[in-house]
Amino acid sequence: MKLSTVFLLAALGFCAVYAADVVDGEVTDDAPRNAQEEDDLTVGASPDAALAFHFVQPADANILHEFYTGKPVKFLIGFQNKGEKDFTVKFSETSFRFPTDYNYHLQNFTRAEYNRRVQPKEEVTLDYGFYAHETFAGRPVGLVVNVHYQDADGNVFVNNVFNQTVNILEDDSGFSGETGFLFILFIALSIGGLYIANQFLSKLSRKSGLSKRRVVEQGTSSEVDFEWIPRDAVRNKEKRSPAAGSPKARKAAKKAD
Amino acid sequence: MGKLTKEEEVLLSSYSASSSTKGTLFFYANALVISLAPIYLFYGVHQMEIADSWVVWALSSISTAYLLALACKNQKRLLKHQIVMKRGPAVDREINGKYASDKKMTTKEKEERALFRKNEVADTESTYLSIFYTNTLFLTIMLASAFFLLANVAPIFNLLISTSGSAALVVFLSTAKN
Amino acid sequence: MLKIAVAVCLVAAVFCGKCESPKFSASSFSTTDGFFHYKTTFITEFTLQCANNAKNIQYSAEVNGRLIPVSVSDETSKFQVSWTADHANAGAQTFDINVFDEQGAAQFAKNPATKPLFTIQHHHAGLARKSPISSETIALLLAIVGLYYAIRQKSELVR
Amino acid sequence: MNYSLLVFLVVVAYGAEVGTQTQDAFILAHKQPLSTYAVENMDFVLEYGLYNVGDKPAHKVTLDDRHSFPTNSFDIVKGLLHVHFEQIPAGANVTHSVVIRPRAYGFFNYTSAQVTYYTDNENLHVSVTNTPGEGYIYRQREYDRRFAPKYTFFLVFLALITPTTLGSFILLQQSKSRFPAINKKKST
Repeated sequence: MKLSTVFLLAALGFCAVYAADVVDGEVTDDAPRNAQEEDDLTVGASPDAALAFHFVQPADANILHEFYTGKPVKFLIGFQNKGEKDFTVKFSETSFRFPTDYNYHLQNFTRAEYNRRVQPKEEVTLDYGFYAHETFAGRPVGLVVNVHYQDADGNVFVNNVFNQTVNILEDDSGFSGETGFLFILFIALSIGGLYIANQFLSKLSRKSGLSKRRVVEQGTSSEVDFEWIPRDAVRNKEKRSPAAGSPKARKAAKKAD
Repeated sequence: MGKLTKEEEVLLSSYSASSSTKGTLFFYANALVISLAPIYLFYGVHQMEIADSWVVWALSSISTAYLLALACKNQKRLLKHQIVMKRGPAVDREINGKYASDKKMTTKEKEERALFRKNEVADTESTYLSIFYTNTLFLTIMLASAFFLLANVAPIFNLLISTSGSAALVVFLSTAKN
Repeated sequence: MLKIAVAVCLVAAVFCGKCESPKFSASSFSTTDGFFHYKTTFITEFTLQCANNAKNIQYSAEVNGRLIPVSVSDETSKFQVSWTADHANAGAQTFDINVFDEQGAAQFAKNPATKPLFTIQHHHAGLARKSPISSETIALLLAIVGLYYAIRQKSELVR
Repeated sequence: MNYSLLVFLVVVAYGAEVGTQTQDAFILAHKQPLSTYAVENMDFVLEYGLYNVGDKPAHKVTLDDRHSFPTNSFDIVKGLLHVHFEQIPAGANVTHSVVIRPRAYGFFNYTSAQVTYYTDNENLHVSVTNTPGEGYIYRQREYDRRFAPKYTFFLVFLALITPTTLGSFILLQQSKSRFPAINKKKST
């Protein structure tokens, strides 16, 4: 007697576990309502379709459920048509949800249109990729991926293939050579610019400075400084009045103007 | 003797007016080469096809060549005077050294020779310096604008602005000096 | 009928998984462009003759400690080992591709010193990468140096 | 007696546990290009990733992509387009790469590759990879315009400008050295 009861108990346990599996992959026929909290991925919810989900990049995302901002995140969705009628996989939508309240959408990624027809007993693999924005760095986020598909006679199915919180890490990619070099080039250019600028300025100041020096040299050197007289002025002045008088008079005249 | 008396100054200035044909020839040759170089660069780097952009190339090279030659001339005129002041004594020393021995030359003739030599040296040196200065200035501005300032402007406008524009800037800089 | 054929195949695979005195000829390829491709790809194709003409063996190749399953061509009896590596660790080097059959791979998993069936050497030439310093920057720096000398000459005259 | 009971329970538990996750092998086949662009007669690398997400090994996994690259517009540099793997264990993945070279430029629709595999209970599964979709094969010239190394052109540019620029600098130095300006003497 004891043995049979135990046996009964075991069978019961077995059915319970089995039943749980069926319930947990609910097929939602009407408008896509968000899936309730499930720990592992829902597979093969609708009787004829079996779906699978797998992260391709970063490879360890399947186990660790974490990825970096700014780096591409790619995943695959497998769709198996076990029924007798064709299925058309319409699109998949991926969204970030608030970790504690999955109804609040943090970000909806652009919908991936597939429109792939899957014949009975065939399978198809669909892919999608996205970037986590920097603002999500360092905090957990709910990632939900739903696949919308339709069977031959038109009723629409939605199946959730991923519905868990993932944490997003800060991507601290180091000092890239390229930006470093731009920095050096900038420094070089600015030094060059400064040098040319002060060289240009000193030329200007030297020009104004000239008149000051002329005053200073007034008495010391008899040598005529032709710096400030434009060259052609000197020439035609000579031609105009060669017989004006002795060189001394001519020099005095020059000093006057 | 080292000082430049006014007569020498007059004589010298008459020389500088007609700078030697060799100098101008040199200017134009240099200007031509320097204006063709960026064309080749644009052909290679920005891959401008010959077929549809030879008009722009011709335009830009002619204008650049003319402007550069002009800039070189201006620069040379400015530099020549300074070089005379700088090299005068050295040339005199060389002339005196050379002709000190034979007595029959009068000091006048020696002075004449020295003056002529001074002018010749000043002319060549100022030509070289002006070409060197103008080239480097033009190339710096052109490269900076062609590959950094206007890097992602359409190649045709990039070429026109970088070559003719920089040449014009160089001319402006060369006239603005003392 | 099909099911039976497959079953036989599976069973056969298990028993005759041994290839005696393998003779192979290999040719390999690796991408050398560090800028154009996301990753560096290595592909080695080889043909294999076994004395006992063993078939349907899942060979696996060990490269730098990583076991890579070998694919078999359906048309020609060629095998292919292909793996990718990030550009960072794809410098010029020679790869030893040690090919194991199923038992060998199992043994290798336990102790890495097991002798492979045979080894293919592939020399990777290294990557041609875009140099960080672009040539126009060098040209500009040269021009600036030239300009510096020119300005120095000019300023010397004025002093 | 209770020993057999214990064993029985364990078996049931194991059966149940497997039951919930009794899944045949499930191969996801991913086809992705590893080259940034497709450029006329330049290598174009494709990587096929076969991921067995089921809990049973998959047998005789064949991958066939010959129809995607007709020989009149592509030639195969390296890699086999129609291969099979004897076995992919559960949870494992396998990558297979092929290097092709487009012969002509223009738009090209990259079709998906066919994958077939047998699960433990020997039924055949036919699967299709994702379609990389419509791509454009660039002209070699367009690619060179943006990416080919340019230093050869700069070398010729340098050769063009050095004779007059450097030449005049050297001549300048020579004439300067011939007439050293001895400032000191002039000022004493």
